[in-house]
Amino acid sequence: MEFFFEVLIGGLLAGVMYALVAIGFVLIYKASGVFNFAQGAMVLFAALTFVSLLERGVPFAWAFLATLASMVVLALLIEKVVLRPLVNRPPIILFMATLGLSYMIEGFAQFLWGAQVHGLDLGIADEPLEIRGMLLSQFDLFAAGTAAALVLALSLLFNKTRVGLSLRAVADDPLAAMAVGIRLPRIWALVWAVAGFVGLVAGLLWGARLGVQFSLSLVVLKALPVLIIGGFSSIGGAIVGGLIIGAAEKIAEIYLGPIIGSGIENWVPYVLALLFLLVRPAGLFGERAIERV
Amino acid sequence: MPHTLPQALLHQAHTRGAATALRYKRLGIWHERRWSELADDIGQLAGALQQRGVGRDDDLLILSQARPEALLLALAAQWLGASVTLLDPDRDNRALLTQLRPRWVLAQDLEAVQQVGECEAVVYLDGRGLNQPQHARLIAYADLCVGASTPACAAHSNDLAIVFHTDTRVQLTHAQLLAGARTLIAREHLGSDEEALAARVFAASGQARYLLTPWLLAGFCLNFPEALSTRDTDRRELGPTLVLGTRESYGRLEEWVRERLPLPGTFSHRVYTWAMQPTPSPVRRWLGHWLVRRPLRDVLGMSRLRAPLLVGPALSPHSAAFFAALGIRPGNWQEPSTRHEPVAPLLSQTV
Amino acid sequence: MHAPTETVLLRLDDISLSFKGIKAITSISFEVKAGDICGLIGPNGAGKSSLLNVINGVYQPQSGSIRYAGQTRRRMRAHQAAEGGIARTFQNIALFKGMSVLDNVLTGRNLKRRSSWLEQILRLGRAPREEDAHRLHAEQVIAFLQIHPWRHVLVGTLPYGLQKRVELARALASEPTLLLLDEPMAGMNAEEKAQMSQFIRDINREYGTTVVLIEHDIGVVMGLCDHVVVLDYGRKIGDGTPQQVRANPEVIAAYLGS
Amino acid sequence: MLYQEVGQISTSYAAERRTFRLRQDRIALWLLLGFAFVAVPWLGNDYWFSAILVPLLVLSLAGLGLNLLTGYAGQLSLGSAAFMAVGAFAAYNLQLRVPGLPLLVSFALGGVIAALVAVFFGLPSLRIKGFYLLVATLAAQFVVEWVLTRFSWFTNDNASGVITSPPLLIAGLDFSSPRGRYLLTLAVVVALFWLGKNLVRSELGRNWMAVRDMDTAAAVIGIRLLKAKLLAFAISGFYLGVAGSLWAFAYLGTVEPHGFDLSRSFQVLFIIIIGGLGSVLGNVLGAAFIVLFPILLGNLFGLLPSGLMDAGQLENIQKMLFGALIITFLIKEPEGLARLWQRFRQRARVWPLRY
Repeated sequence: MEFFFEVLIGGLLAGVMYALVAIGFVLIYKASGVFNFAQGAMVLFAALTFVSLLERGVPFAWAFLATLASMVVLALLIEKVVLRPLVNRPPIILFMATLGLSYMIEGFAQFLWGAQVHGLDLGIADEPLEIRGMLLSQFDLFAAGTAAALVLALSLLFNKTRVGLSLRAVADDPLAAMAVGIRLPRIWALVWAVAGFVGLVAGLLWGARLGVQFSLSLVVLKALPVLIIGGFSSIGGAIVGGLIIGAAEKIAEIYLGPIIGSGIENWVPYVLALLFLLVRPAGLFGERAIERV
Repeated sequence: MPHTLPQALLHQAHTRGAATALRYKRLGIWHERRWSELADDIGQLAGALQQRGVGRDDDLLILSQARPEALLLALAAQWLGASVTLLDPDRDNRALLTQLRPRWVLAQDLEAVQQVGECEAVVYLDGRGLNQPQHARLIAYADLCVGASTPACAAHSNDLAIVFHTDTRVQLTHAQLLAGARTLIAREHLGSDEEALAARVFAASGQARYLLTPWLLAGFCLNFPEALSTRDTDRRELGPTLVLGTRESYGRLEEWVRERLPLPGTFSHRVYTWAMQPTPSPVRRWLGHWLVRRPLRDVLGMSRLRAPLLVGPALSPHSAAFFAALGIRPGNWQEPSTRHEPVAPLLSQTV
Repeated sequence: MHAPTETVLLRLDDISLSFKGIKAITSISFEVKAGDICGLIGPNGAGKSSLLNVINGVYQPQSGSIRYAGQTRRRMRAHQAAEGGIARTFQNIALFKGMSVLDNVLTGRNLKRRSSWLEQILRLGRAPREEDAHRLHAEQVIAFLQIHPWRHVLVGTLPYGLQKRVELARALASEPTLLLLDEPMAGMNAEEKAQMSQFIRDINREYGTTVVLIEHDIGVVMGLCDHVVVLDYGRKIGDGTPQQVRANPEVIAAYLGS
Repeated sequence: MLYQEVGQISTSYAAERRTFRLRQDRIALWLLLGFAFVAVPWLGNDYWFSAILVPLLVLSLAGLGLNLLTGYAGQLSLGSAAFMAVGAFAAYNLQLRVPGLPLLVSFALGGVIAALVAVFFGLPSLRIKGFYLLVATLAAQFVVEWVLTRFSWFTNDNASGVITSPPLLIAGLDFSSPRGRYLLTLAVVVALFWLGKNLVRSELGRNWMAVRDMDTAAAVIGIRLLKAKLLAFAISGFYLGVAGSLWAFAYLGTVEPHGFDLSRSFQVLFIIIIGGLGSVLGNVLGAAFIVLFPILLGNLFGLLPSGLMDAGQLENIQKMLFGALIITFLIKEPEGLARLWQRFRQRARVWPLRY
């Protein structure tokens, strides 16, 4: 039993990491209805930039700020070059555009900083910590803490600031929002920038976990099932989804792995997500629209 | 040597019964009738008309656009020695009709039927809206000739064949029509291999004189477009060798082209004007022909056009110049058009 | 299609429909006689479209029953409706934008299709003959509604009025027994309206098709319909011949008056 | 423009319906086929056959497979590579375990098995749409890849988990030479394209487009959504499966499950974006683009002084340009190369007029 809980909590903590990536998705989906496949590429870009700056002797804080700045620039570029020309196109087109985008960003990141693997040390000792006889990774706890802080910050941004207000307006009804004089492009740029920031945080944590390398951009594939379970449009959902996926994945790995073989963590989340879909076609928290004809 | 229109028809049925006489586009595809079939149909229709009391010295009034059925029924009436009066269904003929008091009428649709007053029998083509309240005098074209047998052809060469009420009353006998047609055929060298397009108001005397009668005499193929609104696309599909138009219809066609021309200032517009100008240089003529004039004739459906005919007043200088540049010089019926080779590059300028 | 033997083709019994607790239709009952043209009128949001959606199974009512062509059902399923000969046009045109006029009309024939898709792609067996037959029928409908000049044009590129006609053609191609028209003349000028109502009358006469239509132009409705049903806030407030309805004080108060 | 349309009339629906109504188009098609089947085998060299033409053909077939599902039936999918893999491994095992089974038959059966798998993963498509469906197909991608690597039975317990092409013998003829592989691929692809063209012009094709354009209306006129969608998955799966077999046997010769990973799915998706959604010809154009573009780029950089640009960088630049191209296409010409061709053709038909 002890062991089960250990696995479970380990999974939940890992799930937080998924949630981090998923949140970036949700932000953009809420604000611009874009299913942003490039989120993973943004994570990679952020982490790679940050690490390379560190390696070139830039102090941590400055590197962080510089990276953040670059993410904002990236966001502005995307809004101008990609989103604006594609406004009111069918979602599938926008999705495909983000596919292209992710190619561009990945290519660019590696073109700039090279393709070799970088280690990233955030200075958190990763020896397991014993709590009530359960061994938990300090790093995971730290990650969870960061994630919690991030979510708190975001919810403040959304619920307490004017920007947040207009953002929710846009999310609810873009046309109405425009009618009351909210400038969509600015909101989009902002949201992408925030998503970039989330990506940066996720990038640092993931980078510290796996080393900063191309495969980072694949975390996007982990985030998809999370979104399905949580629903595309709910941050809370993203977190819950992340936790569920993380836990399920770990448990499957430990208890199912020995029976049917290793490497199942790649698809277990998807199968899980599918099962969810068949029960709730719009995810746990996503709201379902009535079809008007 | 036929003396009446029905005779001409029978002659064609006899000599080239298997050749295509009539082609009309309906429900999206072209339907064809051979001369022999045509003769049988018309014979039957004549029988049907006879059953309903049509005889010599009678008159069948036709209120219809140029449609094969109208043409067939007209010939059927003439077969019996009766004459045919053609009215334009798009005009308001009420006054005229009250004065004419026709006994037998072919009406294309409900509107036309409503124009007609009391009479022996009205044959209609498009039954829409006519099915429910059945008048005894109303007969659908489709069930006109059930069980009708072909009577002997009773037309004489100086019987009245067609009557028009365009501005003045115009009467034409079989003999007159055939005589006119013969000169036309001779001057235009019309053969049995022509493809003629009948895209005009039926009730125009020119149509009967210079298209329908020559058709019966020379035995070429007469084509009807699906509708007046689609005659341009249909013409392109068909590629007639013989067309009959008025100043207006040629003008309309030129207008149709003008509004679709490349916008001034563009390269293609420069190419177009360059190619359309008459020029002595054979090279330039050749280039212009292949780059612009030939394709343009094709788009107009005129790349096979050999005998463009014009009835009524001459073309406006504008359209005349335009068609001349394409090697198309519509011959007015007083002095028939100069003959044109299909599209031999150099000729198309020199003629 | 000829009207079935029983004179009442469609009967709605006490139909109620609500979305997330919001009532759209409250216990509505009425009959449509075979061969009639029946008009549904009422202010916006009176539940007219919802009612059509219930009749052809796009929406499922919470209570009540539908009797159609001698069969009583708790609810109608979309494909049941289609197979039962109910065709439909929509308020905001629901054509297949990526297809030509002809193809749109041909989709209306899909229920009459017998040959399997394998026969079709291999062009074997009955498939080609069947394709011809359906093409012929589609062409007849196209000719009937006079849209032949646009046969091969993408519907997306046609003007609004024509699109409405194409949608009607698609519905007609399925040889319907009951034709549901949701504002067939919305946004048309007087001339187009006259033409469209002529088409509807002709369809009703020529094919004996029963028609239920929603229309705001009272003049048109009174001229066209044998029978009018008036809705207001999801309730039925009037039902009868145009004259009766025009006389009905409640109707005048609720609708015609305003 | 240079050819005359005049006088080409249809007197029957069959004639009016034919795929290439204009005589000139039919002639051009036959010339093209003649060129591909007769001239190319003599002109081309081994490099062209095995490095350009064969992959081009196979990818256009895969593109058609996905286009049927996404471009015509409107069902988004990222599982293409998985279905290709199923086809390839099924065909391999059929050849291996069913002695004397003709090669083409095992290709076809491989396609059928891929179709079944596709239908299984397409089942959710009734309840879920758009991006949610994407996840279902991604699941296919990962599950299939895992199963094929996990159970060595599929690779006949090959130590390095790869499958190797059986001898390409058809009716005693050996097609193993580059030229032979090209001809084999060409024949299969042409046949399947012909069927595909018929398909999209048939009732089923119309129903698919109806479902794509407006599914409520489609249901209202009596189209069975589930049947239409599942058939789309099945037929798309079949095409992809056959493409997979060709990819494994006619192109690579040896392939491991990871040869059919997610990036392959993306590749196929890009083919149909660039080529044109809802077009048959577009798949060939798109595939040609995808195959030729990197080669072109490679040669271009080959001109640069050596050492200035290493292979890795070249790859990165390729990626960037590719992404950029995708976006440009989506912005400028969402209907892809096929649309450009159509527009040119239309313009040529009415030249010198504008419309």
